[in-house]
Amino acid sequence: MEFDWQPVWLTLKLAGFTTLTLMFIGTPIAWWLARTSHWLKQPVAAVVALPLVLPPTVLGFYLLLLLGPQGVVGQITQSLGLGTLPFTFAGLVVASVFYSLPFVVQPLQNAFEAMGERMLEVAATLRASPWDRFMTVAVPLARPGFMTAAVLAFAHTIGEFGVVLMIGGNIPGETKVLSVAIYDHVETLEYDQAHLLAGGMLLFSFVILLTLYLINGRLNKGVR
Amino acid sequence: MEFDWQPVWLTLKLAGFTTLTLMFIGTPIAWWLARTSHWLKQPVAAVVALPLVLPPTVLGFYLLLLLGPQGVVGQITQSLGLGTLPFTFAGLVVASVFYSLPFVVQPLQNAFEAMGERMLEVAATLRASPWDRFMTVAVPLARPGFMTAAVLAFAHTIGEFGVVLMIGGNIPGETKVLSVAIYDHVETLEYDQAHLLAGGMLLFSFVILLTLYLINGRLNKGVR
Amino acid sequence: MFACFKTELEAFSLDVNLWLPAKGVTALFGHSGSGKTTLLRCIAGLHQAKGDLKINGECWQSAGFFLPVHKRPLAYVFQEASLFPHLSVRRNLEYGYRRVPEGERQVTFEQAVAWLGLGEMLTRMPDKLSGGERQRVAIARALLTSPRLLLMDEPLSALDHNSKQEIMPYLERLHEVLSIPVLYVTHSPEEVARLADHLVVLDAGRVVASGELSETLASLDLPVKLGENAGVVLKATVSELDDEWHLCCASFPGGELWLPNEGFQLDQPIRLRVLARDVSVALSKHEDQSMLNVLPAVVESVSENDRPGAVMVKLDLNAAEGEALGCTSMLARLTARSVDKLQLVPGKSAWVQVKSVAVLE
Amino acid sequence: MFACFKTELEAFSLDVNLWLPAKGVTALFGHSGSGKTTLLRCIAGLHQAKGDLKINGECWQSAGFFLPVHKRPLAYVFQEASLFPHLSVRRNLEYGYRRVPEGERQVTFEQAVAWLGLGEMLTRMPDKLSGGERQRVAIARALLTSPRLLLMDEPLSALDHNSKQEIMPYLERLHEVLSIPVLYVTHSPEEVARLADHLVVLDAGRVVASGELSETLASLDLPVKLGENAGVVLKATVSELDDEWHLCCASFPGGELWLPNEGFQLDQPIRLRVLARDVSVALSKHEDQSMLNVLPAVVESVSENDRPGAVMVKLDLNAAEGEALGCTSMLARLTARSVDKLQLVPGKSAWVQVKSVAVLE
Amino acid sequence: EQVLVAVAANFTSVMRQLVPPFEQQSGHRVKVSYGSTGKLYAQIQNGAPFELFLAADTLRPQKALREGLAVSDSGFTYAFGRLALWSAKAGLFDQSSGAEYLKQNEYPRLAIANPKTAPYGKAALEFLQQVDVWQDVKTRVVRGDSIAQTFQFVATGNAQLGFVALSQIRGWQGGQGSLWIPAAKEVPSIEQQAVLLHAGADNPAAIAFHAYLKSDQAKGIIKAAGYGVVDK
Ligand SMILES: Nc1ncnc2c1ncn2[C@@H]1O[C@H](COP(=O)(O)OP(=O)(O)OP(=O)(O)O)[C@@H](O)[C@H]1O
Ligand SMILES: Nc1ncnc2c1ncn2[C@@H]1O[C@H](COP(=O)(O)OP(=O)(O)OP(=O)(O)O)[C@@H](O)[C@H]1O
Ligand code: MOO
Ligand SMILES: [Mg+2]
Ligand SMILES: [Mg+2]
Repeated sequence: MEFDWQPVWLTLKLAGFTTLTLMFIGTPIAWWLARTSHWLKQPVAAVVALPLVLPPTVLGFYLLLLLGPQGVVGQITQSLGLGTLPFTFAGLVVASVFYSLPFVVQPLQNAFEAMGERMLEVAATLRASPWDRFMTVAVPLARPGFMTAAVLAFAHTIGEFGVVLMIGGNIPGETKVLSVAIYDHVETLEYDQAHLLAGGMLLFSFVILLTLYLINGRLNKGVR
Repeated sequence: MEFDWQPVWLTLKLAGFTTLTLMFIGTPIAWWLARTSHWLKQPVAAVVALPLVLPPTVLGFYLLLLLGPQGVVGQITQSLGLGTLPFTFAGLVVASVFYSLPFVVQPLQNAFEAMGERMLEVAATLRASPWDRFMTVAVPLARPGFMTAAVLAFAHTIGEFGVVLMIGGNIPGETKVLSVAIYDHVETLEYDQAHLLAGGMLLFSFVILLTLYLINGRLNKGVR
Repeated sequence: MFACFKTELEAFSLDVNLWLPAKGVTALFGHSGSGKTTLLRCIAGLHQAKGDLKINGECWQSAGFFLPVHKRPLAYVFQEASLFPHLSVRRNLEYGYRRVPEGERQVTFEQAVAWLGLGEMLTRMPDKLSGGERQRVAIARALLTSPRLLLMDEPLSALDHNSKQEIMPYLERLHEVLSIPVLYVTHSPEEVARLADHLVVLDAGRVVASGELSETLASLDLPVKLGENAGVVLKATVSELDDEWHLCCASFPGGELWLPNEGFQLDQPIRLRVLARDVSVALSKHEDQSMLNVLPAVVESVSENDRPGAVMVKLDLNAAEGEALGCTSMLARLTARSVDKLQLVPGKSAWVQVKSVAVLE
Repeated sequence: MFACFKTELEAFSLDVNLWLPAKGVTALFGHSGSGKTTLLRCIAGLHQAKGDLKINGECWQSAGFFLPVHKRPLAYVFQEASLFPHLSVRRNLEYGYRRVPEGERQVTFEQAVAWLGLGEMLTRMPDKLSGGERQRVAIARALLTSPRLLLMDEPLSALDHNSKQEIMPYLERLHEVLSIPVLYVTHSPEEVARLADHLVVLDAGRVVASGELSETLASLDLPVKLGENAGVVLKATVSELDDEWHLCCASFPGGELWLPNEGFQLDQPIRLRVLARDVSVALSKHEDQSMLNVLPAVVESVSENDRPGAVMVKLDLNAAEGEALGCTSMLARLTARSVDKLQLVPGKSAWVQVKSVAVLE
Repeated sequence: EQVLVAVAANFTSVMRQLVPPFEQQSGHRVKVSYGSTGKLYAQIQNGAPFELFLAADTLRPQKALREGLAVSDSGFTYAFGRLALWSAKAGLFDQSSGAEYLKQNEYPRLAIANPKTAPYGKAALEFLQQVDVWQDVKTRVVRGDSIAQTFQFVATGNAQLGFVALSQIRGWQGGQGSLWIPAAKEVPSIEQQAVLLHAGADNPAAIAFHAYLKSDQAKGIIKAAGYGVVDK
């Protein structure tokens, strides 16, 4: 049997894009949540965690409604000439981002909060603008938080399944990711293939994670 | 139509038990990971994150193999006279714990690491035994981490679906949780009921989360 | 430099209104909890208080205007360790340095490293330093931003006497090199006397004294109990060198004092400090004793001191020699019994015997 | 108390071997980075170094044995802020207090609060305190564990002079109340002289001097430059009270000194410190001057001091009155010129004029 | 007595109608566990306490019989699923123009169930190949994991049309839409079999329900829901 690499690449691409997007979206949200004392702080924090409590397929269903041609967002994307998102790779990214947001925001918010004000104040007196001190002080000090956020987001997206299945339509090469492929094998009693894929995925993920952790451990000690 | 409360209670019970169990299991693991410099540290950390990368149904499938009458663990539980875990509430808890472990370990590990040594040293010179200083210094200082861990674990268990469906078998009153119930409604095109349940669940979760966050915010400021 | 702030912190309120010289070191003195740190934070812009702030004619803060911290060309040495834990000592030092345009740099990296003796620790991480080492790095880092206002919150309190002695001259020279105002919080009267030109005393968030150092120190009713460190500061000129005995003579309106020659040049202007505890009074001039400095004076006033049995006597130096009435006074801290025995009352002539003199810069 | 440690920290190695008295305050003195904090951490058990440690006959550490930190009945005041940020001041204070069995408590909660003036801040959180306030809480918290060994790492350096003056007497009385050894790291010669009975000097991780305070201070070749603070410590007894002038007279083998009476009783034993910088020498006795204390003495030795032109003269007090040769000496720091002028050579008789005397306890 | 029945997801709503009359008549209680056929089968293999298995195909019940998980000879066909082409938008096509519309190819997305996992998907794929449309639409086909998901794709308008189960359209409360039911001889119907599992071999309730499914009353309900039944 020829091994089908497409789902593997697609999965990595999806997880990569999602993680990246999540970092860009999650960081400002987490930063705002960590620093503000606005009355909206707690409600927003609660809303961010909400996607978690819906079963993925159900979340997928609502996203389908929302992003579909009759949905609010769908109407907007259509009027912008973008078409609708479901059944596209972009749609998968949007859905995954939505679903994994809490895994990114929460650890980052904790890291930013644990940091305190002092180091940022010091940087300010050393002429660093808010953006500068965010990049050169807050981000490095919050590195364990970023690490955790990225690992959780990446791994969760790889393993994600319900939402992807629902919003992606399982189109080979476009939205058929690894998790769906394994699932298919399990459902059709092709256990051998399922074992192979799942085992490979675990091994691969283990190697990735271990490397990541080892580098991180090294960084924590060394001089930079 | 009479509203069926059973899945609601079952879900809360499952999420509660799972979160509690996770705290008891995750805390020592996170503490060990945060403090040790053993060479096994990074491999163990990677293994803890692994369940994440498998699609829930697939994970459920393997747990089923493992815990079932032919599985290694199943053989053991049977020989201990415990029967097999799948299709029981206990089985659901075990599976959920396994699946949500990284969400608990990672934030706790970060919180423990961010804390540093100093405060523990201070407590030691003030006559606090290791256990005492863990409870009176490490735990309170890691509170944001515990908070995040509990929220992620609880919410994730509520929304969890694939694993639960696989290992639980959707048996009313025993393993049919809310997420599965909503899923059933969506699958059978009973969208009204699905909307109702999903909406209720969101609202309920929002209220819970908001309350939690508000209390937490208060605690962060006030004197204890 | 003009600063005026009002702010409330739970149990504490700060309400100050200050005119400070645009040059020289101003010591900020006051009890623990009197608001020194809070005032510095307001000036730095770290604490947003209502108020006005003008430095050298530039407005940093006024009603409706607030220059953000990083745009204020100041440096701040914090009271507690404040090194970036994720950067090596070198990178800590470079942090501010790099953010200052090259043209505005007045201190080179090598200078700062040499002044504070950091050569050996450049590659180390902050958590591998001792308390004093950390503080030295923090000072160097601040200096490397070539600030136009330097705020220092007890920068030397973690240092030993020798390190202090080594660093102080650089701090002293700082405002000559950089010619900037320095606001210096300290608990050490020694540091006040040695470094400061001006003195501001805070108490419970209010300014209770503010003025030129020598005036403030000589004033008998200064509410701060300078205690052991009350004394006067004199502006003098080196008028004679005695190389055999490593001494030099410093003249000032009203007299002259011999002191150890620490490499002074003839005609060099220097500042001297004479502590009241180092001054004794005699009714005649004795030659067969070890004190080199014995000056004629007239008692100007006698006042109760901070503790019973001790008395502070203020004497005017120049009047005895019939010169124009000048301002040079001496403070002597004596026992009440001696004052009584010697009948020291205002107008009485006496000899001031000075046991030791310190040079301030 | 016996301590012997060897440990390596990257660029630094500690190698000490110490016998310390089981009572009284031992000052740990040394440059920044000389290993003072590291030594305290070894003694506390926070840093696991190879070595032996015995306190009052109890073994805390030896080859193959290591008593864990929380089982060592010691208290540690850290060099840097160390309050629990999640607990109010009251809860911080109670933390150690509650963990000590009631029967072993020697200090009450109220006492500690009163001594360190914490009454008003009990309900506040640590981040709402000023630097000095935090340090006072840390000291009180340490005292409340009624330790049998007190380790203090520059506990007073964040405090102003007045707070220091207020707290020091309590620290002084501590080893009377608790009768425990105190190991006290400080950079302040003032604190050394005032608080310490013993002195240990560290340099680059090695002990370079260790001994009784008065001996160590009087030794002319002490490698630590005590500088302005060289002097002698005398054990004396109050022999006369002069209530009119708030004075009292303290006698010791070789003479007597008048000093301010701070509420002493007749026959009370006290310790006096006379700094070399406060002593001048005359060849005859002058009555018409303000110094009360003029004592006959004989020059014992003359030695170069730390800076050119200055000389340290050691004088024996009692010999002049023909008493049994005793041990009471005085140090005088004079200019070389005066020594030459007065011809001060060993064996010469002279009058020691003491400008001020400090009482140590 | 009580019986625990594992039922293929597509049969959920019919099952809900079947249970109350049975419970009334027999006095037994029925508990139902819904899931996809593949998942239910994996669970049965691993010790699930199901007593009766209503699959969405013939493959798995037969496999259960072969592997000795079910009581031999207990397998029978309880329903025939019927495939229909459906769009949520009314007026696109009707029974007469459905085939035409499918071939005209003017829709961006066509939804079918995953042919690998769902029998309805397999049937739809075979039909598309048979009428020579497959090559043209191949790249525009989206696959629902189950027939229910496929229906959701169409119902939400994300796919313009799709092959769904006729029973779903019968049960659908939403708008009319466009419907074409291919003739039974053109498109194979999906044979759904049920077996009695060993866990229920001695349970009167299980045996009774097994029998009830074959009754005319049950057949009537099943038929009304849009399935075919075995006419004797
Ligand atoms: N964030 C805060 N919130 C409330 N009160 C505060 C806060 N920071 C300081 N205070 C209080 O304000 C007063 C002044 O504090 P500040 O730190 O300015 O004192 P300080 O003069 O610097 O004292 P120290 O010499 O001890 O450092 C203190 O009584 C302190 O308890
Ligand atoms: N964790 C560490 N790892 C490596 N080197 C260290 C570590 N801690 C301290 N050092 C080094 O050991 C030496 C002694 O440090 P220590 O903190 O004991 O000095 P100290 O005498 O307390 O100085 P200070 O008066 O400045 O507090 C210093 O040179 C310091 O840089
Ligand atoms: O009823 Mo199914 O097994 O989801 O096609
Ligand atoms: Mg302060
Ligand atoms: Mg130290």
